[in-house]
Amino acid sequence: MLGELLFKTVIASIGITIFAVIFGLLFKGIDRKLVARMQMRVGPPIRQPFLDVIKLMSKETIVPENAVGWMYNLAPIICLASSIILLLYIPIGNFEPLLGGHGDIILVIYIFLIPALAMVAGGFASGSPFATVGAQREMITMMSYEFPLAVVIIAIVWKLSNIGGDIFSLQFISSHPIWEEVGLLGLIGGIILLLALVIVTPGEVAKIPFDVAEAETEIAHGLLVEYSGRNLALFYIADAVKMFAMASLVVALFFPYNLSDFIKLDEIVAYIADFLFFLFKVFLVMLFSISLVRAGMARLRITQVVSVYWITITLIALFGLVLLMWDNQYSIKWW
Amino acid sequence: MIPKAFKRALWVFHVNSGSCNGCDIEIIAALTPRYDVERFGIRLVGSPRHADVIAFTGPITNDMVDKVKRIYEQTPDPKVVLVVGSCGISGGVFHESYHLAGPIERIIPEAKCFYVPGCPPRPEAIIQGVIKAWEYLEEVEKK
Amino acid sequence: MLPMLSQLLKQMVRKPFTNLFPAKYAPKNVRKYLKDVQEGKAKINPPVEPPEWFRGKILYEKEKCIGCRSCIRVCPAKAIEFIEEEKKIRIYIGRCIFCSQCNDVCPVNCLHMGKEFLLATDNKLEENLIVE
Amino acid sequence: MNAEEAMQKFQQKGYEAWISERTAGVKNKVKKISLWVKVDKEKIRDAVEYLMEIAEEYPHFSIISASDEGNEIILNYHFTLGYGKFLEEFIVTLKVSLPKDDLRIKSITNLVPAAIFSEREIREMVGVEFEELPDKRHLFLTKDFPEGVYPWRRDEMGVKETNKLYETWKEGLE
Amino acid sequence: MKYEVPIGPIHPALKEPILLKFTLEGERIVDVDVIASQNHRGIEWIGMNRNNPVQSIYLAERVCGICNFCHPSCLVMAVEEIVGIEVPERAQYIRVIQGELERIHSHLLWAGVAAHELGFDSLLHYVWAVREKVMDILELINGNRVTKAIIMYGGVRRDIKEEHVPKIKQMLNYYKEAFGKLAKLFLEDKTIKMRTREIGILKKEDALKLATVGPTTRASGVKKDVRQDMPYFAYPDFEVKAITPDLLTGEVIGDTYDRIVVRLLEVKQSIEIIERALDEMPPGEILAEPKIIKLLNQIKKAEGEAVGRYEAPRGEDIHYVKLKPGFEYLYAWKVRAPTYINILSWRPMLLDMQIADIPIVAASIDPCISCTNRVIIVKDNKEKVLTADDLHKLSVRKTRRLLRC
Amino acid sequence: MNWMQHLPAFIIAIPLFAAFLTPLIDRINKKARNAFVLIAMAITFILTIILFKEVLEKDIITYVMGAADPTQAIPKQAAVPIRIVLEIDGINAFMALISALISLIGLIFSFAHIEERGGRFYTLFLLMVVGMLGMELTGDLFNLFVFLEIASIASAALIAYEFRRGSTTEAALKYIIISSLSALFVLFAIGLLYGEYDLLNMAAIADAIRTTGLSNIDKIALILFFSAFALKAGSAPMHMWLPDAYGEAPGAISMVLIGVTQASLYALLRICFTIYVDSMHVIFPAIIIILGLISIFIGVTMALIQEDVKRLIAYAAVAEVGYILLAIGVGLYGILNNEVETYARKALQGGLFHIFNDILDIGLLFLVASGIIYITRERNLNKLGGLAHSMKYTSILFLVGLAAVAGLPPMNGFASKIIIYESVYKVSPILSIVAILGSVVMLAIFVKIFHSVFTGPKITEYREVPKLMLASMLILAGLIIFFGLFPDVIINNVVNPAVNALIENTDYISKVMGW
Ligand code: SF4
Ligand code: SF4
Ligand code: SF4
Ligand code: SF4
Ligand code: SF4
Ligand code: SF4
Ligand code: SF4
Ligand code: SF4
Repeated sequence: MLGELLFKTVIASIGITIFAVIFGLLFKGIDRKLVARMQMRVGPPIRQPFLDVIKLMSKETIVPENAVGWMYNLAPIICLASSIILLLYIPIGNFEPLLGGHGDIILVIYIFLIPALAMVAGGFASGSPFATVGAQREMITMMSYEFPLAVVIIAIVWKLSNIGGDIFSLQFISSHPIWEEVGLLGLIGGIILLLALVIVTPGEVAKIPFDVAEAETEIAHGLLVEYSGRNLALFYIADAVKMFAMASLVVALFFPYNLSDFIKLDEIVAYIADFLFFLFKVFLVMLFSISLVRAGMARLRITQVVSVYWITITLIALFGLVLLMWDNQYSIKWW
Repeated sequence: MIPKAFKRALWVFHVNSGSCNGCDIEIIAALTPRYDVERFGIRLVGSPRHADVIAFTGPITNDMVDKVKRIYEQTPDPKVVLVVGSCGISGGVFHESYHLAGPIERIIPEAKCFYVPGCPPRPEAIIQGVIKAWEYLEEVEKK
Repeated sequence: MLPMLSQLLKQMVRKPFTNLFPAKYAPKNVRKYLKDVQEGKAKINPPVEPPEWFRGKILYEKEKCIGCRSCIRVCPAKAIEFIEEEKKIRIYIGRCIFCSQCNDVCPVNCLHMGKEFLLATDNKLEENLIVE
Repeated sequence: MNAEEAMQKFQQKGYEAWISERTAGVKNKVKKISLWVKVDKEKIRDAVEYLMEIAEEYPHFSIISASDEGNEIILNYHFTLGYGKFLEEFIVTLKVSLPKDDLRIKSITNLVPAAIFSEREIREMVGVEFEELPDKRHLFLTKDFPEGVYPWRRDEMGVKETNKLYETWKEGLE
Repeated sequence: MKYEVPIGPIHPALKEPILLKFTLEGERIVDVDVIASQNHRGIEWIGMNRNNPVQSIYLAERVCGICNFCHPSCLVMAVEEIVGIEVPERAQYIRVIQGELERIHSHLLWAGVAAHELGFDSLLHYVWAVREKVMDILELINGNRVTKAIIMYGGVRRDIKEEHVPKIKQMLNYYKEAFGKLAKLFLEDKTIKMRTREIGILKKEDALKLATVGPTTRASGVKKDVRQDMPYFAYPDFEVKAITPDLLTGEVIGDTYDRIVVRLLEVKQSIEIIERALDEMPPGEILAEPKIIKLLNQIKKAEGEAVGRYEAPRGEDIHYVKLKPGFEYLYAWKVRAPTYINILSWRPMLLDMQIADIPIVAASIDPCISCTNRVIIVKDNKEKVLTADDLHKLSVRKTRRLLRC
Repeated sequence: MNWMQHLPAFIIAIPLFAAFLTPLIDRINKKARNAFVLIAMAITFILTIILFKEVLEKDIITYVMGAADPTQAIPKQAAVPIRIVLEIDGINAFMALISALISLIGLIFSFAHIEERGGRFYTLFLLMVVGMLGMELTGDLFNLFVFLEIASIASAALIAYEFRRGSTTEAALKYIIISSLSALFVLFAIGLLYGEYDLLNMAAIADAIRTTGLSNIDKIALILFFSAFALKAGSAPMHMWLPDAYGEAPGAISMVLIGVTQASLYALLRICFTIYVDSMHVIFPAIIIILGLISIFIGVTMALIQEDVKRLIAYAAVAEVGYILLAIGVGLYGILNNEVETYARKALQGGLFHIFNDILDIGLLFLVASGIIYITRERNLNKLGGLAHSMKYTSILFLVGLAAVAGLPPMNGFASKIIIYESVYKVSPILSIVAILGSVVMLAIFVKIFHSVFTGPKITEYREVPKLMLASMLILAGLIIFFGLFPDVIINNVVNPAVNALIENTDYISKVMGW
């Protein structure tokens, strides 16, 4: 049994790594292409992120002499590994999450912190003032978006706890879409929560307007300023994977519907169709909450990031939560 | 060993080593929609550590010597240098000034340089400079 | 509030503004591509057309030159060298700043600004960059 | 107040002052007026103060220029007065002559803070010592620029050798 | 933690070659210092010791590559005043058109760079795509997209031909349309407003005291514009009015946003000036003395001094020129670019702002460090020996840091 | 097995005798002394394990000191227990296990640096252990008071151990005053109850209250107990003494002190869950929850501004206590509302598991901090820096502690906090949100410390901490990761019995009363 388990884990981790890297980079390519087209440019080919990674891998990897070597080199690995682990928990299409299970929703929130933390550690370890400013900014940003994120997740869970079951698992949440459990007030609440989550997304994946930690024009890529070669490539992939994972999480929380729920399909066809449909949903989420936002806004100052998240978005999310809570009392069915 | 993908993902760090800004604005122009060098995987980056190409504009003034050397050192191998504009190649209109420290290959003799004459060169000429670099990289690739 | 967003969505479906010089993406094998172009097998997208008065690489009609050195006197970059033996001049394009002042001053009109501007090279003294 | 009046005022104060003019415009011909005032080096602060007194708005400081005249160095303090209205502006230049053997003058930065760059530049370029100048670092020249070399001087303290580095570019890298 | 962030040193050209050293505490700026030796190329020295006046035109052109018409114009005006050269009327009009084309290109360039500093790359791309139109026109009439090489003592070197006029007109129409969109994108965007309103304020008194020029000073409410106060070329015919932000917003705050407003309005003003100039341009000669060698000899004989002034896109340019008979070069030459004097205003603007504001505030005076102002890491000397004293300082710094952030 | 009967007595007796023998052996040989102390402590620890197993198998154990049949709580001639009675059910076995474990590790750590005047140190150390274990094992209120006093005095002396630094004496003084104050409260409360029921045995009192109902005197006693133990447990807003004490105590004592405070926490649990539970008003769990939230808030915010490493960790400990209180409060609330299965059991699971984790995580951080202080002779964060260059293992261990305290997977802190988040939201979603946020902020704080202590340019060359120190930290780190990876093992085997004991409080009473 143990042997089998081990075997399964190894295969699964290799599989998920390949899956994560390929789809992460693919979606990053799509994101870049989209943004380029929005800016009236041709943009790089969609496979560009792969080329970038191959190139970075072949470059010299410099460890600056002020850096704490082991930590400096470890950070990118942890960052990538934890980003990949994320995908083990998130349901993809019709496939059940490989590791999922009880409590994974909270686990996912925390695992999302780890890549950011690894970057912070790497930034601190590089011993450059810009990296330090970047790392401090990253910490602050992290603390800021975590609040509304926690509100959103707890609100959903709280709502679902009415129906009972293993509510703290993503699998459960995605098989009981929140929209089906709410009345009119709750519907509005749900939309508000979705909105909050959409705004948390660019922060979570460190994109404009919340990319203060890497702000190129201000602090020359901040955290990453000293990284080069293989280490930079790992961060690069991790960023792509994280973006994919975050978009998948939004899909799992709010748009878990599968094609096969609506159309009768053969088993295999259903799996494929659901998977493609899932990719499409991820694409849509990315288009609206990452690509469009990052192309259409200016970068905020760190203080503005904090106030946007702690005040504006948190209030919005809390309002959504309150609506969900009222929903129980003044239930008006909306379907 | 340089993989084939290398040349299609060149990241550029731009250093103004005393230029008049003429060349610099043309470099930026090359990034913007009309020319869009991101098509070729070229990006302008903010840290020499990320760069594959260092684009110098302008003659090297006395004060920039150290910085130019340091930036070159900080850039991981393999790397090439792109000198944009006549004044970077030969001093152009500023030659003979007491505050210049000489063309780039005097300061970093080991650098592999590509030159784009013009004052300033058109963005297309800068792209052509990149094409020259590709050809060179392909040659190195073979070996 | 965020006027750029609608603008972006509009632009997304529009044709890009880019002039695809020399090709849409970086060719896999540049040297093969360039060879193909020479042999007519592939096409290069031309650069934006230079206008009539474009100041590109200098054209020199050596026979007409009378060796008066006026051009040397006004050249701000000292890009012109006098060849004592021939009483002619030599222009280093790597030094020239394309001001065309030498064209204006030449009494016999033997200097003209050409239209060639794709002059990049890895050898700043290559033949193409010296006009005699 | 126009340039004429300003000239008279300065003359009353005992300064030597004169006006030069230049026309501009095609259909609408206008005059560009420059007022030149000679000032003793001890009186530079008085003159600037006086300028401030007679100007309606804060006089706009432009720059200090210098020329090496052999035995002396002439500093020109360029100001403009009367800006903000069509055609009412004129240039005021205070000319100060400093003998080469005593290149010292009072700083005007306490009156005109904007002059600090200019004074630092003149200090490094021609070697004039500004008394009470708060910041005496080099402005444009590198920190290790040789002492006693002043690029704008035309005497033996100027830069005599031209830089030959760029003459050798043709020979390649040797 | 107090630490120094160098910005630059890759600065720009001209008179204002710059390395900025910001002393920061946490994210707050507590001190600003300017070190300007990076870009010093000894331009005045070359003009005074190596170049004849004709060569110096091209040298002056490269004081700054962005607005490469203003410095030569300034020099040319000063020399013309000394020598007494009368410029043909058509040349005066062409000079005005060139100057205003340059203003459009420069302001658009600035707008793009400012957007980039805010991390708003889509706007950079949009603005620069729009800017290509004026670049095409500049290339069409000058032969190069950037350097114009157009002005000469006594006139201009190339005429604006009949066939160019419709193309220029078409460009003007294009910009009239684009202007509305640009104004909307810049002035109504919430994020841009958040990043620029009340940021980098320069009060009117400071603007006057620090002798700032150009849009920087106008945005603070000082109605100062050489084209209005002491017009040159054919400008007296156009009766230019200095632009202040209250024309659009009704109030003057003097912040970064106001500087955006001023520049945008100036683009519109430039379009109007070019339109009138094209219509009213008289026919005739374009150069008083086409024989350059003769001209050089004429200048060599002249004696006198003069100050040339020009309202460049970034503010007033001043050249002081002195000629002496028998002297092949300019006897004395002093170039003052607008940024030279505007840089002083960074200090009041930036104190107590945050790191994030440095790029946009620094860029707001349009110093041409614009895109070059990415921050470069200049590492301390490698072998830094820490003494006990240093350690003390280190700890004091860290204390402050911990207390703050 | 006969000696097994006397197991509970041995657990207290062995360290007590060792404490008195240590000074003697110390005279002879330092090494022998160390070995002796270690062996005594190890035996104690093993005994607690056995005791725990026993409790699992046999349910509640009672032991009457000096009685003919030590397992019979109520002597034949009396209706109520009167002698010194040790009563062990799941919860106190659990606490004893933790205390013994932590003391053992702390001891190993201490060997690395306590040499001089060690005899005195180890005697006090063992006395403190005795006090702590006694508090946790006794079933008699007055004994509880006595052991509380022993533990307090021994701890105070240990806090002042490095008396050459003046601040330690001040901290010890503060500690002793606070302790006496709370002891006074406890004594007063005991007096009240004794006066009313003529009883000292907890089970008996519980039984009495249950039958007679809650009188006003009971209420006052409850309030007194509550304040006293909350004070000793370091819950905000009565936490002020804690950073001083933890911060100034030498080396591992800071860590063992957590055990002492948790013994008070245990007392609080016993009072609430066993004695008063049936007649308690819901206001009490509400107060506990609120105290928990305040502790989290104060712990986190005060930690933010500390400059002294150990004080900072001490504030983090306050926040951790907050989590425990939060969970316990919710658990109690659930029991009172008959919601045991829906969330109260879960909350208690989380809370008790967190007691264990708290001591491991914060303990590890304290050990790392003490190690650093030992090496660098510097405790000010602002003066430290760049240690990761030379102290690689220490910095890795710190990272483990950091991740654990911040509740990052795969550390144990995550395993217990997630249970807390998952249960407390039932009472109000806000509780979960605040709890999650608290950990994130804690994370930020510790990352900042990590940066200021370990990264940055190398200031001075240091050596690694001594091997024994590393060993003790490694044990903790190993446990942390083990608990994090296999939380179910611990919850099922160790935590659940304790939870059951809290929920099924009648078992305790009935067994002791011999029904
Ligand atoms: S080559 Fe010409 S345009 Fe380019 S930087 Fe040099 S002087 Fe300026
Ligand atoms: S174009 Fe100008 S720089 Fe070139 S050779 Fe002629 S005069 Fe010299
Ligand atoms: S000016 Fe014309 S004729 Fe005279 S040397 Fe030059 S090229 Fe020859
Ligand atoms: S103009 Fe001034 S800054 Fe520029 S090169 Fe000349 S002296 Fe240096
Ligand atoms: S705007 Fe000013 S700085 Fe720029 S080129 Fe013109 S004169 Fe020079
Ligand atoms: S101010 Fe800026 S743009 Fe103008 S010349 Fe100087 S560097 Fe160039
Ligand atoms: S290209 Fe660079 S140097 Fe030139 S104007 Fe733009 S930012 Fe400045
Ligand atoms: S901010 Fe970006 S685009 Fe601008 S100069 Fe720096 S690297 Fe280039």
